[in-house]
Amino acid sequence: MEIKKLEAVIEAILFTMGESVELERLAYAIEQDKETTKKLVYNLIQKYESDNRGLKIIELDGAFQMCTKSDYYEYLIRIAKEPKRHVLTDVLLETLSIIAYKQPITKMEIEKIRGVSSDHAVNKLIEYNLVVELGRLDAPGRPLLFGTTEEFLRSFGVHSLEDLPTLNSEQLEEFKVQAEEEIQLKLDV
Amino acid sequence: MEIKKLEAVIEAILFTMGESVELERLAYAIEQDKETTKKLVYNLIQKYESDNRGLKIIELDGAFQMCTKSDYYEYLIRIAKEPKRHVLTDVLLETLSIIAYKQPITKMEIEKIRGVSSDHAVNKLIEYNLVVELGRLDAPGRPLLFGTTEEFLRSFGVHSLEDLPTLNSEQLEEFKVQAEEEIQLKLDV
Amino acid sequence: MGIPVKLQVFEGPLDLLLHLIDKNKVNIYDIPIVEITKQYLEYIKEMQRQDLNIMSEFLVMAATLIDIKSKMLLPAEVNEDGEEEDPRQELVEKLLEYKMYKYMAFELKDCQVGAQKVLFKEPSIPKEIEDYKAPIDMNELIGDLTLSKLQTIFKSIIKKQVDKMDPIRSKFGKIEKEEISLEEKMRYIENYLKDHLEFSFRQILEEQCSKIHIIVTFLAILELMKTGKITISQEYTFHDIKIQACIN
Repeated sequence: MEIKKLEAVIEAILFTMGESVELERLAYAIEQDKETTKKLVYNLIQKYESDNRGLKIIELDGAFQMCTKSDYYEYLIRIAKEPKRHVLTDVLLETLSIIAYKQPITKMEIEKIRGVSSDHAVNKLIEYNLVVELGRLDAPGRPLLFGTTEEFLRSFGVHSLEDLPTLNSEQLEEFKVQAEEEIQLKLDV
Repeated sequence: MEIKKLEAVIEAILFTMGESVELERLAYAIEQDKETTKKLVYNLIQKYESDNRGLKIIELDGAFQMCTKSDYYEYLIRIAKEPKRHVLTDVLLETLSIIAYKQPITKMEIEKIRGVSSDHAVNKLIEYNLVVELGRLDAPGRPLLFGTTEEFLRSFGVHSLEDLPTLNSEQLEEFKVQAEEEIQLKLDV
Repeated sequence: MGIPVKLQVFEGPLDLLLHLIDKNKVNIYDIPIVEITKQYLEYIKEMQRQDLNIMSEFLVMAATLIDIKSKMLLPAEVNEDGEEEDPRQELVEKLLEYKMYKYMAFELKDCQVGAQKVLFKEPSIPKEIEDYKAPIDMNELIGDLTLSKLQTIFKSIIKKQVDKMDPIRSKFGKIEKEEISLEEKMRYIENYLKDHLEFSFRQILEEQCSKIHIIVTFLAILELMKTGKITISQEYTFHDIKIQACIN
């Protein structure tokens, strides 16, 4: 089958499924190996990007999904129904950020960082399908381990965990500088 | 707004709505008159046609809908029939064991034992035909009761639930003694 | 420094501490522990004590702060490298880590705002395709799982549950909250003295029904002795202790 046609098949599949489709499944459908399929999808993503299209294809941890470009949201929302979204309180966001950056993580570790019990927050995040239990830690008590879901990637517009805003010690350094500046400010006043 | 952009908006609208959208509504969304909108949609239809795309836009009595080209139907069937590898993860095994030995059991009881919400695991086990809804408990909220299926019994070569090796109260006593000994050990150290 | 009348709600002790550090515009690496501890304690005094679980978390931090405060008064401890140890070090690290995740939560929120402008599409899978359910290969699914394995898993879960219960307390069968005040016990001993002008320590302990009663009885006797209501005497070590009312 020629490339153009393979791309058309991928487009049709992603449109019909609506949800994310793993690379393996796409490869199986078009009867190509994973490498080739990946190249084809990336090619398609590129085309969508450059062609002034209203749609795009996003990657979510090795799966692909079709969606609208955010630029046109204002127009879409005039007639499209606003999707239901969970409002994340500061507590939930804070807990989620700890889980996102330290996964797989136990509840106890989360509580150690937050200084408060986090049962409720973790359960809410599970209910919202942003967090999922990954299994148990091979340690005394075999505590549950938690991590983020594909829905998390989708809701926050990142295509893999590596794509999360970076968390580094430089950030901490910056806090330090800020603190010092504040002190300086106080001294100057 | 330039024409290219207007076309992109129409594309995004038809995609996200899924169903057919009347010309009036499209015109309203892109803030153009009906004549202009119609021209834009026809233009888009033309592009889809010539571009070897997997999708097309069809006109239905003054409304427009995006759908896949019928040529690709066989691939959709292929992806649907793709054999999936099912695995029993630790989370599923744990949940299954609780349901097997404590059935009939409500989701809440499972969650109490596991210490985490277990919706996903229970649903997966139902999908795998290992667990089934047995009815509702005659208690406030009338929660669903779950138990194992015949398929489960067959797979494990047991004839009836009575054949399941039971965990008797003596064993529970034993666990308690063990736990106490561990505590004692800790105190002695 | 006064605490605002309308109490702000904090997620936890670290959150409150960060707020105080922020409000006082002090350096997180050089927390004026005396002042911050004072403000912290003032705050939790005003806190509603409805939720004991939350309250206890705030109290643990209060204890930590007081501990650091007292350590700051002592000569600094020196570690293996000969450097002076700052008693605040551990707390600072905790605060920084917490602050970093709070900051990342903020960043994530930004990502979310952008991502929310993207719309998806409901699946439009033709019915005959949707209705097709791939058969589940039970043999493959079950693999080498056996009933006895399943039972082992179940046992380990139940064992974990038993572990979670406090075996010492659960031995009592029923947990009854017992409150014995020192005042009550003192009154009891004074009444006891009216009937018996002289009695043995062992005798009164034998009349107590639980450990906590024994402890409070002992404290009550010490208190009565201090206030001069009773005198005690013992002939020799380990001999029974005699308790007599003081006759003024």
